[in-house]
Amino acid sequence: MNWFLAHDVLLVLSLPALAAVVLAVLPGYRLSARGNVAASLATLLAALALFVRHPAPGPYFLVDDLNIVFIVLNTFVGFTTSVFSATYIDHELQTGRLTPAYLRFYHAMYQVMMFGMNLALVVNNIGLMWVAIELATLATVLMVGIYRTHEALEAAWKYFILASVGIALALFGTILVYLAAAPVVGTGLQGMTWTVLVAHAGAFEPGLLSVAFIFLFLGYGTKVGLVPLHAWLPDAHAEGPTPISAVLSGLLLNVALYAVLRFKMLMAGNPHVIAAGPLMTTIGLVTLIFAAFMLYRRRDIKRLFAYSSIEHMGIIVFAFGMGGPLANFAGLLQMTMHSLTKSAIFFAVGHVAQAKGTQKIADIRGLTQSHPPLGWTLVVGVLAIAGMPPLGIFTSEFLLVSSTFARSPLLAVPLVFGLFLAFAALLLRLQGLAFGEPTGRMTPVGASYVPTFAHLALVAVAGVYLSPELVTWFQHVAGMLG
Amino acid sequence: MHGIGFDIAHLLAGSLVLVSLTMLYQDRLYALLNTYTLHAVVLGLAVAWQARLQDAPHLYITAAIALLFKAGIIPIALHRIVVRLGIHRAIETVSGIGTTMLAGIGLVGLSFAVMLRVTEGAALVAREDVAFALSVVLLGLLIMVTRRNAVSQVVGFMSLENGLILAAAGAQGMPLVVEISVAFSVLIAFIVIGVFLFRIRERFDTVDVRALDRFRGERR
Amino acid sequence: MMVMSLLAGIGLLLALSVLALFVGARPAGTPLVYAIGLVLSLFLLAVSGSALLRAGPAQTLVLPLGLPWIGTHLRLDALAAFFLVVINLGGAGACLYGIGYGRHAAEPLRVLPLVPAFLAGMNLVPLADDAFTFLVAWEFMSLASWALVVAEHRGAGHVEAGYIYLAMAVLGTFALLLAFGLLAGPAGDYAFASMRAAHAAPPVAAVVLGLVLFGAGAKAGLVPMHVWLPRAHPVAPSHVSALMSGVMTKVAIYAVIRIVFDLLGPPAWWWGLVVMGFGGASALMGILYALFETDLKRVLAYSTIENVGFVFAGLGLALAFRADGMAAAAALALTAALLHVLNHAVLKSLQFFGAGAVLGASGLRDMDRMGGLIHRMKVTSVAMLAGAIGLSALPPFNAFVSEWLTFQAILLSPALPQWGLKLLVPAVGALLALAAALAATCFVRLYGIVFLGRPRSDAAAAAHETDPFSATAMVIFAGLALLLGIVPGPALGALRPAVASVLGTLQPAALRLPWLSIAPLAASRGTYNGLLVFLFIAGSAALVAVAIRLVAPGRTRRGPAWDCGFPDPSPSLQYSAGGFAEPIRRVFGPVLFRSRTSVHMPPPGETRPARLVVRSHDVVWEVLYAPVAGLVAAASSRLNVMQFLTIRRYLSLVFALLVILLLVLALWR
Amino acid sequence: MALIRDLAAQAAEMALVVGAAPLVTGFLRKCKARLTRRRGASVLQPYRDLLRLLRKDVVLAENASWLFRAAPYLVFAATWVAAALVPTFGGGLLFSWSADLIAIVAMLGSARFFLALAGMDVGTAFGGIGASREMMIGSLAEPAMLMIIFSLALLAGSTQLSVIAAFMQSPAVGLRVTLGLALAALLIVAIAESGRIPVDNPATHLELTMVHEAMVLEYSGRHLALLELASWVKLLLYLSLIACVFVPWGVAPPGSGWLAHLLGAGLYAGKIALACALLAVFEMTIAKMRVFRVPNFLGAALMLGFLGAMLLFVSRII
Repeated sequence: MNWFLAHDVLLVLSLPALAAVVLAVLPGYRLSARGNVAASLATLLAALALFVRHPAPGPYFLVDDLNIVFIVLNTFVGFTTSVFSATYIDHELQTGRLTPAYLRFYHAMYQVMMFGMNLALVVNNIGLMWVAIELATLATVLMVGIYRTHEALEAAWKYFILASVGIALALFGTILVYLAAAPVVGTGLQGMTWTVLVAHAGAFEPGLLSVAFIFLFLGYGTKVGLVPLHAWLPDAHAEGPTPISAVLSGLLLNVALYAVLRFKMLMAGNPHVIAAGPLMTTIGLVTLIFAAFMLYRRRDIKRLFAYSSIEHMGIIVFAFGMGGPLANFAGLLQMTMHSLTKSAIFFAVGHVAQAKGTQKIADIRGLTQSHPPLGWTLVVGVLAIAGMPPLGIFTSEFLLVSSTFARSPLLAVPLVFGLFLAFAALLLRLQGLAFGEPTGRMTPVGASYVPTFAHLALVAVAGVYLSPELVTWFQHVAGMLG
Repeated sequence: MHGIGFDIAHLLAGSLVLVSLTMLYQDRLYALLNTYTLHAVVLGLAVAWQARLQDAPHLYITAAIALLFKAGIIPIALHRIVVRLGIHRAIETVSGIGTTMLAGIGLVGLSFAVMLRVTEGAALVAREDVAFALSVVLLGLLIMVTRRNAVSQVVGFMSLENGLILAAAGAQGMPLVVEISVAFSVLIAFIVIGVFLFRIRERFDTVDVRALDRFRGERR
Repeated sequence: MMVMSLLAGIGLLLALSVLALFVGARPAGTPLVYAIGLVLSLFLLAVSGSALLRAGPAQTLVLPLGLPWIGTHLRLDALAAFFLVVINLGGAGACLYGIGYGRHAAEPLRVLPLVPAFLAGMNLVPLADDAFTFLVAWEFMSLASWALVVAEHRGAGHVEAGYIYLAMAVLGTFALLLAFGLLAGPAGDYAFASMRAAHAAPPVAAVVLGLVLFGAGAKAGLVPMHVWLPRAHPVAPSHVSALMSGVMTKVAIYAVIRIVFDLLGPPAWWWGLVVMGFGGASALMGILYALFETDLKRVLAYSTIENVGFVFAGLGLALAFRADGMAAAAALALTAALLHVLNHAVLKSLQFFGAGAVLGASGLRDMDRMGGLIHRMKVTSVAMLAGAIGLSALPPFNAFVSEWLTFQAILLSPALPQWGLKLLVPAVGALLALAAALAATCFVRLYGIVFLGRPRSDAAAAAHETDPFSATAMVIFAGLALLLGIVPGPALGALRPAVASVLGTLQPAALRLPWLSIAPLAASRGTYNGLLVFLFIAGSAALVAVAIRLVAPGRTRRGPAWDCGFPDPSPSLQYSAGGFAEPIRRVFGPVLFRSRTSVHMPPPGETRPARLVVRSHDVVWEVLYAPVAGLVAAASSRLNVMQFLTIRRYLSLVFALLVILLLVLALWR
Repeated sequence: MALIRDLAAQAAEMALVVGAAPLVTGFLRKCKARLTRRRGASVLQPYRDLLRLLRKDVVLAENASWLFRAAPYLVFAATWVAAALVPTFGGGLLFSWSADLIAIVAMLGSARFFLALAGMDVGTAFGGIGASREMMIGSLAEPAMLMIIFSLALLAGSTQLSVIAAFMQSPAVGLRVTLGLALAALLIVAIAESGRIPVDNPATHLELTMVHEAMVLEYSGRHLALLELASWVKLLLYLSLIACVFVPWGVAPPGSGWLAHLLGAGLYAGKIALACALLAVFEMTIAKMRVFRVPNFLGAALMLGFLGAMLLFVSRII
């Protein structure tokens, strides 16, 4: 037992890795789907154990208040998505879009992806983190292209190329950080270890760190989906299997965001370095407003919500760019709520697309009439993502907008403009989807509502009540972020 | 550190930039591939020299990868692809060679302006190497965005990545260099296989408006 | 304690909406839910009423919900209690009405769970004592009402109405959010108590005022933020329309009073000017829109805008008086505004109930297809007549009292020292006078076209009386309207603590003279006694009737209509709703609505009928909203190209950004 | 004792306005006839008309509703009460404090409201014409009247008619521009409200021009009698109002003796007679307007009233 607690980090990593191997050889898609769920659940439990007791930071692994947020969120959404995925692929098999052979690959890749993301979150080494994120990216690329349709391959290709360039830029940034660190902390592993880097950040050459941050921001920002680096994101979301869309939006973006945040913390430790805040706020605002405008012309339901993810990433990056306890808190909360809500939306959307046999918004009407539970779930989800109370995102947007307005009113104006534009666009599309004379198939669809409801319930509770422990924790993290 | 060792490192890194500029100048696919082979060879030499300078034997592995994989396997594979796809005739660049070259020289200037000022604290070798590496990275990106052809874009990406390896090798005592170069090799292999598998004949430009009209339903 | 019971009531309402999810589909579910809703509303009404009459210090309660480091602050003072009374009065009426009317809902599950939720949201707003709770309740209220607006989602234009509604509501919420952000300051002190303590600097306060007027004004329906209101209010089920028009707009007025009078600190004199200006413009534009509208429920919605304008004019006056230290006059103006809030809530609920009864009986909303309903809907027609007189602000009904008080407050304003006020106040007075007079025309038109004359369609001819529950609700509200008109004293007395809690000064004592008379400041300035006027008119009418009976015992015969000797059997020859308003349109239309009239006269000898075509424009929409929508559409089309670039171009973007950032860095030091 | 005397004064006032209204109309008609060199009917002719109408049966249109039958009583009662609250020959009416000038105007508004509804009840084209036009006139005349009230109230510090009348008698008044503007506006409003030329012609049944007559077209017998009487009372009301506000001399102050009241009554009769004569001359010299030009006419009143009130607002320093 003690061994487990001491090596819990390893458990979080080894469970998905082992599962990936097992699932790759396991025959029978039902079994492998269950195995996927079981592995995800086990990882979640291990992560919760981590949450209960942080191990001391070692040379390779680091679990602190910041990344435990991400780890728990990651494993939780990973678990719920695996539950959703089990229902989803059932339908895909029936309609013949996927074959059992592909499913084996799919489940293995799912666990590889989880492994990559967990690794990126827990390692105490910027080089390894880079490797892990690359691994997760490659796994998702393969998943996006799994349908083998022309569109899916195209999307995967676009994703692959843009992500590769992003990864290359991030690596260059990582090397530069090392170069900046080496004269101070000495060469070797020391120069890439988080805890060491953060402790000595003040002594690093500020100019080099500035250049490094630009590369890192652009590199990992590509994965976050910041405009104008976002181009892969909508297509990858739209053409891959919906569970992957949920994971992409709910998790992978967060992991990349985590990397950006880590480096921002590093920058914050050095007073002479270029201010990361203005860069992040600017890019955040551009992302928000651009994505808001893009929402209006969307014809594909998954692409619509992919752009909404971009929009939210813009908000979150803006929040962290603003800094300060309130805005950082808002950013963290927004990120958590967005992960939960957006994956819930993708769960619903996946079933909607299966029920109607199409992803075209124009062909989906009157969902609340034809599929009431599904339609209303979508309504609640979209209202939540659009920032309506009493759902969680409202809380974070409330904090963000009001604190921004009090600090720098001129920034709040474009922020509110973007938020409103995005809201109006989402509402416009939502009303078309949910109301009016229903079109298309009316047959009920076998949907698993449990993951969706679980996410939305969490979001709804967070909208009216945040437990003091959570708040203290988030506040501490917000303090860490400076 | 001054002395012949530094001069050779400097020379090799500078040559890499020069070869990058030469690649920028090529408008024939075969010539581009050949130049790239040279690029990889120079990289391999540079990394090997760094291994000797820093007394870091593991860097020899990286150098070997560069020589074998990048200067050997990949160019050959790309040659075959070019032949297979029948696109050996020409590369059309987006803007004229002259403008591209000017932009390239500007980028080299930019990278020196950025780097040399900020790396004063770093060891001299690393300092020069990093500036050259940044030039190579930027030039690689420039190649990517000025070529319409898929293969030449891959070549651009690979030269970009060579710049990264140069920087990594130049950073004294940096861990994980080998792992990173391996990882990148995998990545490149993926890309090359992708180009081959998906029969991306002419360009990465298949994701264009007309194609979407046909397939996506986003524009209907 | 009272806060707790109110909270319990609100909680039960929320529980009721959950219950409605389960029982809503059954036939007995509808009356059950509404009956429970009625009981809960009456309970809340009783609690808030007793809180208002008790008039003690404000009660507060803090719950560990909402924003964690602040918690949910609740506070019940007299102002909140007064608005809670208004809300729950309307809510109780709507529930009573809904017991009968609810059966018209095609899909009860889309309505039933939302009505209690809507009520709960509205009840929570006045209780909220921190910005977060306030906005959550506020937005929850918007959300619930939006869902009700789109409840009949298959109707033409309903979904669009819902869209414009919620979009405007959210825009307004953002404005309020920014206002609270300014009030709270960078430290994020969102509790109202700390906002109250920290007075904003004048420029900041001015921005807050603007934001609040926009945010809450949009919800209240102030011109030019009103565009959603006439679209959304009519398409909801009628008892919900009554709630939205009669009650929800009042919640918005509450927000303005709470923020501007209470939280913002001492006003500058020009605030009153701005608020009054909006009020006057809304009053006139609202009633003109109403006059030119032919959809029955939209007429009522536009009339709401007019009445909100009246309230805002009163609020503006109160601000101006307060800024200049005229405490008694400020109290008078605020009393007038608050009384009008109550009066309009009663009247507009009543009118929407009536419109719902008509809709339920005939399926019609288009006035030009109605007519003669007085013969078939006896109770409804009497109740609607009361409402029509009331909304026309004629004695002896209630709205006259509040408008009379508003005019009396205006008459006190020459004492204000600022020239801007001196010039604007009479202008606003003229606008209000015009609006009041036009309101009479509007409601003559409404009542005359809908209830009088001959039926203009088969549906109208086949209409029948509404159900007893709806009728009871209407009769009660009509009685209330009359009662408030002839005995306004108790209502004014109840307003006393509310006004005092906002302004810190008491109402002028002269407001309640012996013999149930009311007067501003002093009896010598003018008095009004609704009871006596009512008795006089009723008495002399009775006297005349008796006298006539005695001297003129002639028989009464029925015969065909005389009509100057040209009786025509076709009901279409009656004046239409459009025709009735035509003289007014000729006066105001060309300027305010850019209306153009063209006559197509056939050449002599042809038998073709001449055609008169009138084209009007909703100038506010076309000038303020359509261009914005166009810009957004154009911008999104322009940007949409970004979705369809080649990978190379995307890479170019990445490259460009990288180079730009590096350049910035190179030039930075 | 005082109460009884006041009650008596109030009752006398009420009786007076009803009793004298036909006489005033008769006198006005006589003046007009004389001005056109006709002999004209007797000044008592309106009384005879009333009696004739009262004796006749009522013929109701087939689809007339209860509102149609109730309206004459309500219209008459509202007008009557309003008229009874305007001081004629004596100030300090017992019930004057139950309604100020705004309320009096509003009561007339109520009367108009019911009259217009009655016009629309039967569902004929003419009824609609009358109601529509009447409401248009009313909706412009009423704000004008309110502006006049504003002017007066600002001068006198009260909207109470008796206070205004007392103020106008006091030396504090002086000559004021505002008063002139208000008088001009009030004259226009009075003409429009009581349905005189050039706004309406009470003697016509020509469909293009009638307003009041179009609304009462379907009435007969005692109902018509009441409505006619109500319109006459309204005319008298406006004449009394002008007399009381702008020519207040001779109105017996509250609590004065019989003699003062008698004197007041005599002067009142003189004032009304003079006003009738002037009105007759005015009506003879002017042509009926097109209906759609009436708004301009009333708009002028509104502007005048507004200007008057504005001048007071601006000049007043308290």
